[in-house]
Amino acid sequence: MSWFSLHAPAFILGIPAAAAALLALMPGYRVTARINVAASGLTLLAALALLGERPAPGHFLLVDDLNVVFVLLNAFVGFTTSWFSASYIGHELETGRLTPLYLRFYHAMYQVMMFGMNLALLANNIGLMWVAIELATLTTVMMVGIYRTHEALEAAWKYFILGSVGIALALFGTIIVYVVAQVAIGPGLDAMAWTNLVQYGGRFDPALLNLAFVFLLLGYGTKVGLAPVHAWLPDAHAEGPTPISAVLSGLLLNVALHAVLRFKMVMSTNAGVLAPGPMMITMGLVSLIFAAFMLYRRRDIKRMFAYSSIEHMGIITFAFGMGGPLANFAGLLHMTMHSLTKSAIFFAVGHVAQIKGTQRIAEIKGLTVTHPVLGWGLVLGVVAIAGLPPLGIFMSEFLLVSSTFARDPLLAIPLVFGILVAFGALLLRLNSIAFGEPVGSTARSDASYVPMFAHLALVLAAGLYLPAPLVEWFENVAKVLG
Amino acid sequence: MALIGELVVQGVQMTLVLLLAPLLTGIVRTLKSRAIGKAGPPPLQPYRELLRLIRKEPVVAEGASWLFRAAPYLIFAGIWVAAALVPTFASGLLFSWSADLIAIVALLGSARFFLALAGLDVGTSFGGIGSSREMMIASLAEPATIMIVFTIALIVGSTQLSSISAYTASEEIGLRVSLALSLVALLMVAIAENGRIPIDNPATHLELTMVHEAMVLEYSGRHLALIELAASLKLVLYVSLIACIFVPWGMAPPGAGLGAYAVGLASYLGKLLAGGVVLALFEMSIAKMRVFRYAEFLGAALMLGLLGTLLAFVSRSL
Amino acid sequence: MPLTVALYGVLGLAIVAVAGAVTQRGALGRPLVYGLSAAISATLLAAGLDALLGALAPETATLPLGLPWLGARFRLDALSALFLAVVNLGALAASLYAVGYGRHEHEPARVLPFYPAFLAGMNLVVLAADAFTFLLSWETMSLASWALVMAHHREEGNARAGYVYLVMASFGTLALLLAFGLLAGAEGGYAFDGIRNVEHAPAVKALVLILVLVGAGSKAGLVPLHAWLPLAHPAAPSHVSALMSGVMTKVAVYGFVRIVFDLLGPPVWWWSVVVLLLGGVTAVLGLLYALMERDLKRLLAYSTVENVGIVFIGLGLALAFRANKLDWAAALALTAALFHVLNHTLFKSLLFFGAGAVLAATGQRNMERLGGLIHRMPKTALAFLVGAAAISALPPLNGFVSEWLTFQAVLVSPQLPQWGLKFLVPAVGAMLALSAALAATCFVRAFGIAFLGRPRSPEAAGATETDRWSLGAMFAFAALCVLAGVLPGHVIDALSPAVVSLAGARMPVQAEVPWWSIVPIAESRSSYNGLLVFAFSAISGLLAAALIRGFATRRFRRAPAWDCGFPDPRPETQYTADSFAQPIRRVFGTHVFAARERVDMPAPGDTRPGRFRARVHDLVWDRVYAPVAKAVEYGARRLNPLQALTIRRYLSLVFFSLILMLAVLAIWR
Amino acid sequence: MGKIEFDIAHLVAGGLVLVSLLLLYQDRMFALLRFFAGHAVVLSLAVAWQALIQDKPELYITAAIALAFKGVVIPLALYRIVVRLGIHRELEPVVGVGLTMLAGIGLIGLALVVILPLTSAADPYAREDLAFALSVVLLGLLMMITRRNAVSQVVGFMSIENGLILAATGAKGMPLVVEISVAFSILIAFIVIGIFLFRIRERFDTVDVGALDSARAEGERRR
Repeated sequence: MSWFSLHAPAFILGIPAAAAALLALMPGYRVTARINVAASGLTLLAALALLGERPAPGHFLLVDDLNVVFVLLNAFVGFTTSWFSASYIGHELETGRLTPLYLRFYHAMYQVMMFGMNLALLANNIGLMWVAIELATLTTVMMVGIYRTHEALEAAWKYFILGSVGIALALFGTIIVYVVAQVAIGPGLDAMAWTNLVQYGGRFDPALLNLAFVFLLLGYGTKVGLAPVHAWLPDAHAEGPTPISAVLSGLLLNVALHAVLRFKMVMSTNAGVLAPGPMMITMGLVSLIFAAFMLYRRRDIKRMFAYSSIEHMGIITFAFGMGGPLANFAGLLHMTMHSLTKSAIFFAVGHVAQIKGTQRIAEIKGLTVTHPVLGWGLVLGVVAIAGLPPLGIFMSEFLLVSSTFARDPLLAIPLVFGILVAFGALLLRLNSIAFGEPVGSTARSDASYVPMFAHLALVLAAGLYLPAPLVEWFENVAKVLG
Repeated sequence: MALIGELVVQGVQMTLVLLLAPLLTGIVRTLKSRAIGKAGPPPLQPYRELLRLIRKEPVVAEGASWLFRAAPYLIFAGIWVAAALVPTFASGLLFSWSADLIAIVALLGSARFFLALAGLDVGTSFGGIGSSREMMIASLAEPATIMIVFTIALIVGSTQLSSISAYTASEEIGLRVSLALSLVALLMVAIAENGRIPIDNPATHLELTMVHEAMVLEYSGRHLALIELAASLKLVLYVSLIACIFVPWGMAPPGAGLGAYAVGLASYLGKLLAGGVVLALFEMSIAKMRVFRYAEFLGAALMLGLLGTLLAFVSRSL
Repeated sequence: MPLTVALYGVLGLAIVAVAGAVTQRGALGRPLVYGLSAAISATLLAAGLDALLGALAPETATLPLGLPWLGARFRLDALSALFLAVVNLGALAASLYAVGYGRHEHEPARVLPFYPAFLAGMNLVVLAADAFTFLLSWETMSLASWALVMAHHREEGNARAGYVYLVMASFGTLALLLAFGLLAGAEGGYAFDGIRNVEHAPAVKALVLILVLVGAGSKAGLVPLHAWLPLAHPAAPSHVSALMSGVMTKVAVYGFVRIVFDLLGPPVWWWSVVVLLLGGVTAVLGLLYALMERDLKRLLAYSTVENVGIVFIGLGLALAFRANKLDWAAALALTAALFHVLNHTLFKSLLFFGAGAVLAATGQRNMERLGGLIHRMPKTALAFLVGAAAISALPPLNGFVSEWLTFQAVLVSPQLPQWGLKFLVPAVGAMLALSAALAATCFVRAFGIAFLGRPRSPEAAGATETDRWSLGAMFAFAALCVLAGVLPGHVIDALSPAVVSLAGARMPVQAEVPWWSIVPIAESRSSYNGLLVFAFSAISGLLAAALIRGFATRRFRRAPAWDCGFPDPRPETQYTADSFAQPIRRVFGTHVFAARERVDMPAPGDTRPGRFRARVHDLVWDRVYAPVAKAVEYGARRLNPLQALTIRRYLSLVFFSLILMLAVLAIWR
Repeated sequence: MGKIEFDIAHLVAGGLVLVSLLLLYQDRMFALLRFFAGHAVVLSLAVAWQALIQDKPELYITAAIALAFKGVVIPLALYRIVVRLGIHRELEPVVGVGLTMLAGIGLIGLALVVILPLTSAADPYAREDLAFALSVVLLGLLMMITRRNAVSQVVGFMSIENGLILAATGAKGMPLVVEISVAFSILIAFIVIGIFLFRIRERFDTVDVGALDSARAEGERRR
């Protein structure tokens, strides 16, 4: 067991890589879809092994409290999404939106993407992490464009260009960090390792570190989907296949956020720097309020939930920007809950879009009448994402809002304002989607409801009860984040 | 033994107000007619009318419910109890502490509630007009009354009528602006509540100006008799109330002897008569208002009451 | 022990909710869910009464749920016990009522799972003893009731009602959340025990007060935060309306009392000014709104707004007295407020039950389409009449007692040292009096138009009496209305443990007063005996009846209505709800509702019909809510183009953000 | 590092900034491509000089890639695309060239203000190098947002990459990982862009991104 634990990172990276190669070679979507699920499930098992003994950090890989949270979440949502995808994607073939060849490509790319994200999370090297995020981005770009419609291509192109610029900025920031670090640590790989950066961060030149953080925040912030560098996100979510939307919102944003957090940890070891908190708080609030208003006039259901992702990433960034044990805990919890909830919502939306044959909100009405299980599942999801109890996001918003108000009332006002405005928009749309006279097809959906309800059950359970080990672990991470 | 005595006195008062009520109405009517040069009915005419009505078989409109037939008894009971609780010739009666001034006002409210419902029961337009206007008047008159009660309670420190009359009869009261204001306000409220000119004309059956008469339009026979008697009782109640609060002199103190009761009774009859005269003269010398001027009239009463309350603070703190 | 029972009860309700979700389709679901809910409510009622009347020491429990390092804390003290009893009294009656009424439900699947959840949420709120559990329960209560409001989602306007409701609920919860944030501090001391033991800065306390007024006030329906209430309460199925109006607003009052009286520590006198003003304005405006309303259930909902105002007047007075160390007076005012809480639960539930019965029998909520129901539904009419009389504060019913107590508390105001309060309190008293008088008008109108007169529609003409369960629930509450009005001293004594815990003093023990009178301060000051007034009235009425019938005649004759010689058999010629309200509209409407009347009277000889139109505006909506909605709409519209920029422009955004941040860096050094 | 080495490195890096400015100045497509080739050549010089003075022969590879790939292959490919797709030979600037130049100079000023006065601990060459690299990056971004033509945007993007490479090679002892990744990313970037251009070619008459944007089917703009 301990051997397995110690080599878990190798499995976490190796399984997707091998699966990607295998899937690229295999025809027939039914088999490849199952292999995709199996590979994701194995990755999840490997990730679970990280809960046991952890390997010592090496030059390239690192396992610590922080990234285990992310890796586990990644593997779990990756697994459930692949499950959903397996039951979902066949329909796309039937309707002719995808050809078998593209489907093959899709499954291979899915594993490449998982590989990229896991690598980005496990990397102990800022360069390696950058490469991995770039890889994940490029694969998702191709997934977004996979339907080859005007809109899909345009979204992919937008994503590609904006993502590339973002990643260029992030690279510049990374180079600056190296330049600062090599003075203190000495040239070579050591100056790029997280473990060293955090250890020697206090000796770095604060001014350059500030500059680096600006670039990193904007660069990786683009991937996180923070306004005003968010522009790729809504379209990419709206036009890509729904499982990809789920993964984008649930995972890729987190991976990018993980990068920002790592650099924030480095920053916080240095007393001389301009605190990263205010920058993150500002961007978080801007994203929150901006997305809240943008939610109102959305006509496409997936695009709307994409804006909701921007909103929540804003809240999470705000929380980490506030810092302190309570806010960091809230941020971590919020991130976890958001991933689970938002991917559940996208699963539901995927069902809806397949049933109704449209993503236009105006053409989806009265869902609880025609499809009670799906409709109420969506209601539950939206209620959860809107921060209502007894679901998990309520707990994180509770902690965040109350502690912020006690610490800095003026910051809590825009926070509450944004949350409320967004709530109004989501509820408005939920009202028309889930209730009222039904509109559109009443056909049944073939896709599996299990992933959606599994996520929602977890979110519900977390809203009422958090297991003590999880709490302790989150508290440790919160402490590390400072 | 003492209990029985007190019960007797209480019983005497209840009977007294009941018996005097039609007389006061009759006196006012006679005086009014005389003053404008008519012969007018004799003062005892209301008794005859009541007896006649009681003997007659009532005609109940088709479609009237049990409420229509029960309402007269409820109205009568409410007003009679209220009237019985106001000290007339003697204060501190056995049951006087079972309701203070606020409760008396509310009891009148109960009676009004059922009267207004009765007006709506048959489903005629006139009944509706009457109820609607009556409730509008009440919704302004009641707060005005409460403000008057406040003023008095602030000065006296009690809402018990017996305590109030004892206090105003005593020397320490002096002349107070706030009391004067509340007297004026109370008079205005009394006029409105009893449906007298300028608010309502008890003698008219001109449809568009009716209030009280419109509500009871469908009543006849013993039902009408009870309602008329209740209306008379209400007039007596208000005169007694004003007398008890503002001119309590002559009233027998609690547990007094028969002599004191006799003096109290005589002074009470005098006060009733004076009240009747004043009312007749007032009604004679003024014209009826348009319906929507009521609000201004009663609003003025409310403002006077409020002013009285505020002045009571000032004078009290001096 | 009662707390354990209560928590098991809540667990039971949660299980019933799940059972409701599972058995929704079968015929078994309704009796099962409502029967079990009633049984559990009865148990919880007993637990609450046991804790309250037994004057048990506060009981606490901590479950390993909720916030991990805190746990879910519960506490049952006198106040909680009182509200536990009130909540479950309402819940018990509503559940019994629903056993019968639920038969008319078209979509039980949308009601059965949420009803027990709603009950569970309300029970948990009054038991919670830490901020997280409190808000979790609070918002669960909102959410479950929202789902119930959306049960009839296909009816026009209900979607909007649900929307406004949940947004306002969320707004209120966020306000409470901020309040708890301040109370708990940056370290997150969310347990009530901890909050209670910390001395907070005056500014913090003031801010918390405002936030709680917003948070609890919006749930209770204080003007101007009431806008959702008349939309949402009527939209739900009637037994739920009864719960929302009769019970949920009380839970909101509980929230206010718990935080302001218990957690916040000693009050400052000016707090009471705010609370009194809000309460007074709410009381008067609520009724004026109700008087303009045609929809029977909305009328009741607006009347709830009024009653909440009365409760807050009592609470404001209690604050004023407590701030000045007049604990005995504070006890009086608080007793009045809590008494009214109980009363309102009784009669408002009763009235909503009645309105529900009418709705089920006729399919109508619009009073202009009702009429004459006293003939078709005599029992419902009787019960409704008792409720209407009680809510109009008529002696000898219960509504009068609590208003009378409030008046008595108002009369203590000269002893307050602050001049502002000396003047304000009587003015608020006038508002209270006005609202009481308007309440009578309003319920004469409601009962008179809906139940009396002649049927105004075929549905009303064909109505039939409602079922036995519903009638049982109604008459039980009607009886309680009478009982609480006739024997108020017992209620006051029962309330005293809760009052003592909050005001530090209690009213004189009423059980010792002869003849079961109530004496708030001293007998020479004021006293009231509901029993005697009741007996007296009954005796004199019966006496009169006996005399007249015995000595004159007991016969009567039916004939067409007289109507001054112009009887018109058409039901449209009756007075309508609108015409009944016309004098009030004339008097108050011009300013309060910007009411305008337009008369189009054709010249003589012109054959076109004359027209009369009256328009009233909800100024609170127009001035507060509409601008907010417009502002959000404006923001959304102005920001919307950002969705459809060219890539180059998006890059410009990136570029300018970068330049901005670099410039900040450059300047910062 | 001696004074002269430093000066030469300085000179070459400064030259790269200058070429960036000149890129900004162009209003003809082919001139733009020619100057971009020049940009790449200067970059390869800078990288080669770094390879020399840092004694890191692997950097010569980077220099060679820059020279061959960005200096020759890509300009030629873009040239062919422009010719074959019949793209306008004139660039369509959003704001006037003069104003753009002014903004460019302002950006260089900003880059210097941000980096030069602040840095004390880092070694002087890396500092200067970063300042120049930052200028190049900012100028590239400016180019991307002031040109409507997709080809010129691609050129802008690549000049950003050049700036990054300049920064990376200037950083002492930065592991090869980065250089490879940069080259790798450029490669992938180009392939994907090529795919997109190809697809876009199927559906649009021009690769003008603005035209692509205006053809969006997002109903939300039309309310």
